[in-house]
Amino acid sequence: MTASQEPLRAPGAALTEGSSRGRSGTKTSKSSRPGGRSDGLGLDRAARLELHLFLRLAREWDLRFEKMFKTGALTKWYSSVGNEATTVAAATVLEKGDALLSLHRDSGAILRHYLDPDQLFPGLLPEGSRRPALAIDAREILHRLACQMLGRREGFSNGYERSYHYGHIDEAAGLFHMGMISHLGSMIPVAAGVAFALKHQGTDRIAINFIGEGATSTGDFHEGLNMAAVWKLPFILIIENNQWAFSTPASEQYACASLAERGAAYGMPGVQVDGNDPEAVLGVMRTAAARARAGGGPTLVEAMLGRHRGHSEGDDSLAQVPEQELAETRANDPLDLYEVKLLQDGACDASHLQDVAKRCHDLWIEVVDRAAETEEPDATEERAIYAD
Amino acid sequence: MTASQEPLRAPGAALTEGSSRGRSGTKTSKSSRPGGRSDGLGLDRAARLELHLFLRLAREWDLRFEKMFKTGALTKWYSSVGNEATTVAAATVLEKGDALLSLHRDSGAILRHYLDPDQLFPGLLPEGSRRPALAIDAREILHRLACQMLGRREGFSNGYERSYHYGHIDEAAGLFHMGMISHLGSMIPVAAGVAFALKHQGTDRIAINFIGEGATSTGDFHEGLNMAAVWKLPFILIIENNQWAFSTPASEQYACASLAERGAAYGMPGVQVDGNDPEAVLGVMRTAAARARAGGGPTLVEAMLGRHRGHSEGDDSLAQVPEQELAETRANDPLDLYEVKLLQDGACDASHLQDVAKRCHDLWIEVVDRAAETEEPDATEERAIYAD
Amino acid sequence: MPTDTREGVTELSYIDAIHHALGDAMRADDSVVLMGQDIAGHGGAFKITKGFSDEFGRDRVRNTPIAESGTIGIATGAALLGVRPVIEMQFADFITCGFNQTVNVAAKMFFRTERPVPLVIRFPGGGGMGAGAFHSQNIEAWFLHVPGLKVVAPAFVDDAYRLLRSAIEDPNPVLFFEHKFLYRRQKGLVDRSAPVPSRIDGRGVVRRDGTDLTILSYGWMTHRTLEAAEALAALGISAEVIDLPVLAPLGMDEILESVRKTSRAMVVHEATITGGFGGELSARIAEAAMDALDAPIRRVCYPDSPPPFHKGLEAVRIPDPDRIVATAREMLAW
Amino acid sequence: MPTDTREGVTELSYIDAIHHALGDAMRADDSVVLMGQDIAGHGGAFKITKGFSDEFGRDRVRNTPIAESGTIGIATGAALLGVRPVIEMQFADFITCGFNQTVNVAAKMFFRTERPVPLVIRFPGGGGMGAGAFHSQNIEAWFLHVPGLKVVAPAFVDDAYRLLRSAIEDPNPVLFFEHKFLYRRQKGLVDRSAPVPSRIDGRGVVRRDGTDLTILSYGWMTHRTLEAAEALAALGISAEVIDLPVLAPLGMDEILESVRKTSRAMVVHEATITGGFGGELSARIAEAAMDALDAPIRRVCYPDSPPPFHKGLEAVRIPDPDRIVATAREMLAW
Ligand SMILES: Cc1ncc(C[n+]2csc(CCOP(=O)(O)OP(=O)(O)O)c2C)c(N)n1
Ligand SMILES: Cc1ncc(C[n+]2csc(CCOP(=O)(O)OP(=O)(O)O)c2C)c(N)n1
Ligand SMILES: [Mg+2]
Ligand SMILES: [Mg+2]
Repeated sequence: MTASQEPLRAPGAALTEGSSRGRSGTKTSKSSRPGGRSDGLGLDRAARLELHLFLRLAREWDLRFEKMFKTGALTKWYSSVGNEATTVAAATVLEKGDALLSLHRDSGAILRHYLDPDQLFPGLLPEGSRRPALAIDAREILHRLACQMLGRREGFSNGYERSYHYGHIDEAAGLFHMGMISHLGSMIPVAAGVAFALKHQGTDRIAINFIGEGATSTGDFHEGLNMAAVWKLPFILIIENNQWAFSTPASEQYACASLAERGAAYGMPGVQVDGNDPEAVLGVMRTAAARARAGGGPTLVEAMLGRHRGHSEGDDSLAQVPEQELAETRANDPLDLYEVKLLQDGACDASHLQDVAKRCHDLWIEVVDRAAETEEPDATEERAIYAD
Repeated sequence: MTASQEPLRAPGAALTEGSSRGRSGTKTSKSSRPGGRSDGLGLDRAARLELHLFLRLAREWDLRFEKMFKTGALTKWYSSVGNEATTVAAATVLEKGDALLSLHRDSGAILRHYLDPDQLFPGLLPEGSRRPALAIDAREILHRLACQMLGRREGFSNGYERSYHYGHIDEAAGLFHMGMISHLGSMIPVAAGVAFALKHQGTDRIAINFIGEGATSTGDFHEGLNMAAVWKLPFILIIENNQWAFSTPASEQYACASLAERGAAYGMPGVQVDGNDPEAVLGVMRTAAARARAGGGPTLVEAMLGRHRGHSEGDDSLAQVPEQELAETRANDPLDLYEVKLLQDGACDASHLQDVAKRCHDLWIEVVDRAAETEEPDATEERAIYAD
Repeated sequence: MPTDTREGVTELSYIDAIHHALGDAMRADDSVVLMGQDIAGHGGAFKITKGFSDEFGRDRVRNTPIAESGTIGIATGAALLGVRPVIEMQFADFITCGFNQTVNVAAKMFFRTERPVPLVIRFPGGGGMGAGAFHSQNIEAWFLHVPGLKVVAPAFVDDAYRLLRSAIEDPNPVLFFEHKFLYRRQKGLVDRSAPVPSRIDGRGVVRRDGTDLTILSYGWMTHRTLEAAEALAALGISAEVIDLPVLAPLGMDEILESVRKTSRAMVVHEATITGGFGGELSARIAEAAMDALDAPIRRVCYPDSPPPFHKGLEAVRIPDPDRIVATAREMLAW
Repeated sequence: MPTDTREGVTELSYIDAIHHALGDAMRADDSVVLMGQDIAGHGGAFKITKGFSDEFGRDRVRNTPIAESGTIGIATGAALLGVRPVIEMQFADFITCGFNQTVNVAAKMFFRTERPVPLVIRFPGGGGMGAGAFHSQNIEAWFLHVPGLKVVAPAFVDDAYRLLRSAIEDPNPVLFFEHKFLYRRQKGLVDRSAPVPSRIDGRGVVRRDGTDLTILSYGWMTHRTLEAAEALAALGISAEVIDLPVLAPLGMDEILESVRKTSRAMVVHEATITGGFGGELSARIAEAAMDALDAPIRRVCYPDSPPPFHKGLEAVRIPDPDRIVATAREMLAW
């Protein structure tokens, strides 16, 4: 249920009920998933299999790094597992020249926005209404991305910034991607500022940004959204509400019925959506993006998710999540759900799913292995603090 | 109209309609005042005349200082003219041990909370259900207050802080009053913290705080209210929405239909009230205070006001206010309205009103003249930065 | 305000110089956008942007909500795409509400991502007007401890004009400290048609030659130092006065050269002494020119207290020519 | 964590000392309340408060939303009524989001209103672990420039325990900088039953006697300085090492006495050099003891850059014993 003045109901979007707001230990949004009524969205097979490919690609990416963490090859890892349906679908609305500002669980959005699946896996996906790809060398950018995760010199930040804290801007390709700083909430005004520039410069381009439900308590959430609304900026903020912030349940984070209701507090649409359903998210995002491009201003999207992993790998924060909740969360894995749905709908057969999984798995082994062989940063190199 | 989950409708409170939200240049709340239906509140003559006395007392206080500003005896003055109905009525719910945290237009709340009218004007008010007064020497505290306004040594801050930036705490009398720092919004979490202490220490005491509509855009507004709601603090925040922040109209400050709607964004009641009607405000405040004392948590009150003066005296910010709006504002002066109403209801006659006005006027001449004769601060005195 | 006549050299007040620097930059470069509270229409708390919303439109002269953090964040984001935002803090003190955006987002962006952030934040700051604890502070030292920020604090009208133009062209976040006390009191000649450097870079500027001691200062205090130097001259003491219109980045050559010449160094600033920039300057001198020193380096600064409201209480705290003179005499007598 | 045995002297790690100081203070005084992100249940990012919500209840051990400004504001308000809040910043760096509450509300409250604010904010800070630009900063200098705050930065386990107990008793806002690198590496004996001073007050503590030069440091760097002193001793250079467990307020007597004895002063800190506290210390020495100096005062600090992520890039920036030794040798050779 949306608390916005102008309820956003994309055709077929599976909006969860505000009254069944997922809370730790209580009923979560997943249990009230109305099932993926994607018909109204008009997605063809190609579009759906593309969505699926990126869910899988993102999942395997994470699994690869989780493995490395377990073997000690990595010292820190924030998992995106469980967020893929939301992040992939959200980034699917991005076009050339749009801006992506990502957080720590958004590998799905990054991969979706950067990559042309035909470059990576020629012939894997059927022809059809797929998302136009940016003109980027997929292998090259993945290499840099993997180097970035490993802190290598060939990463986007040359080892100066950790994992998802980098920015990568390729004007020629129309790619604008800025990662996070650690201070939660801080990037919301910055993302709104990117949206401001896009509007100010006379384009119809938009900026999207992600935030966890925990970071909605920050002052910057408020200042950024309020200004975005007053200035009618082409901006979409997607709350990845996985019900937990580190070890803190949502019930200790906010007392409102849903975070989507905060849209009304800023005079923008606020919509809650089942974040485990990529097509539902896509529907909501399409409406929000169209609104933003048309000058209608920002939208707040609350995607209801489950907490599949601890805050970061190896901390024991998952221990705070009640077992029952965790079991439900796992039973509602967005990738599993989507695969079942595709099979049920006859969009593909099991061998396609296996093929995709295998290809993604192999791709990451190859990409990450190559990255792992590259040089460490050179500590004798200069790194300027000022632009000149 | 309230956007809260639990609409606060005090008996007889004159709630304005959210849809007729006052905006600069457009219809303001005043034009939709439904008139003071105070019956349900059960105020007797004594209570009403007491309310009126403090409206007048606050008004004359301001007029006195405005005059001094005009003659150059003061270099800066922020006027409370037009805010009295809201501030006086709000402070009327305060009891011994409650906390007042005031801003720059809250002389009405300060005077109401500090003073026992029987001490100042014996016999002026009828017997009846009046607000119990704190055991404070009225003359003495007014002397210090006037010295504070003039920056004198005998002021509450000994000249170290300007006008309403002082704090005055008299534990024996059950008086807790903390003024503002300049940084708008900052005192909201502090006030919530005072409420926290009152609750934590096992009392049923409450804290109230004021804020302009402009300062609702600050991060601290958000962080403070969210935490107050999550922690169910006995806290009431009253927005004095005079439609302008310095020279900036509300339309450039926020885009939501009403600020009261933000209550829902925090999971607390949010109620919009005609801030020119002291009885309506009192009704809303009584409900909010009862709720807070009973452990029900905070309330957000939006009092719709007009902008009667410039931001500070002598700046030309009033020039930004459209003439038509200013005329309407003046036609809805809360003091005038209340006097007319009291006369209409037969609660008093014109001579009482004149008597009150004269006594207040004379009181301030006396008090301020006495303060003006006191010493300037002594620059050779030590002032510690640390408590010891 | 003088009307817009860009020809030749005109006498301007400090505040008009800022007004014109902003206006001229807006005219020269469409990507310059002003943001701040009350800057459109009303023209800001000090009327510096008066008339701009009419001339440049409300798209480029934008009133913001009361949200320093949001505003700096939005400006930083916009700067990433080549917009050149110039933010007016209504008073310098309010930057504390946008501190994180300034020191963590804007300042570190280039080091982290190699993406420039051409952003200027203007700070009407400083005391002397009995404006109390939250409208009088001198807080530049916080930012001088933040790698990636440039910090400007002009004392003179021509510097105010030129450095603001340069700051707007500079591809880095520049914090521009304007002293409110100088706004209407300080006047000077400005050539608005002369080209300005496109980067902010700092070095000491000798504002008065002398031989007996070197006094470093910036902002309002440069003027009090010059007054003191005048008084010292009458006492037969020749003070060299070095003004630091740019505090970061700061080259030390001119300063060290002067100190080597005079053998004595004093720093004067209005900010509170402990942790102020005087410590940094003193340390740099003690490190690089100690052999040349004939007396201890002295600092004449605000004592460690918040600004009091009452003018009399404030006056005894702000460094004045008497204290500078007395300190110089002690140094000469050492 | 060691179990709670309050008798006699026990060996504790730095992190356990903090855990016990908090627990013992909670036991001694009902008005002590802990606030912070994830401190209940989970026990905080570093598990320092593990078990406390069970022992003291969730009323006194309070998870906060992610709202540093709101939390410090609420704590300040509560402190006005005699609650003694101890806030844990999840990482020191996040204080930038609560900067205004710290420097303008809490710090100035007593000066403005003469009402004490007994508040402690704990800062797990510092680098050395490849934690990047936002989890490694050393930002104490900002607060050393704010009148009204007390600032603590213990290097040793016993100081960590005692000073945290004192900080909680002190009626002023105390910022307590804990070094994450020391948490599990540093061990020491603590007497938890010994009485502690009820006020924070600073002076240099000689941690190693020496005659050739004085090296001042604090936090992690005190240990690197002691290592360097060891290496210097092997080279025949006798360094006196002074630790500064309290940075504000700071008495200078012990420092000046040592410098007068050794005639040489060096400051070592992990914070970036420009505007760091080393400048202040150097300036104070240059002001008060210049006559005693046989060499320039030197600072060995982090260069002016944000902390890089990669450990190798970080390692070359953090002062290490080699740099301290090399600098000392230059000073002796001067
Ligand atoms: C301003 C700030 N305060 C505290 C932290 C420490 N911190 C890092 S992640 C985190 C929890 C975030 O929770 P949420 O926003 O829900 O995102 P999630 O990790 O669940 O996706 C916290 C408290 C921070 N990064 N920034
Ligand atoms: C954080 C902060 N930013 C800016 C200001 C400057 N300022 C002082 S009052 C004011 C306008 C306040 O408007 P509002 O909150 O509506 O209160 P009103 O004066 O209308 O009662 C502004 C912008 C401030 N005091 N604090
Ligand atoms: Mg979360
Ligand atoms: Mg207002």
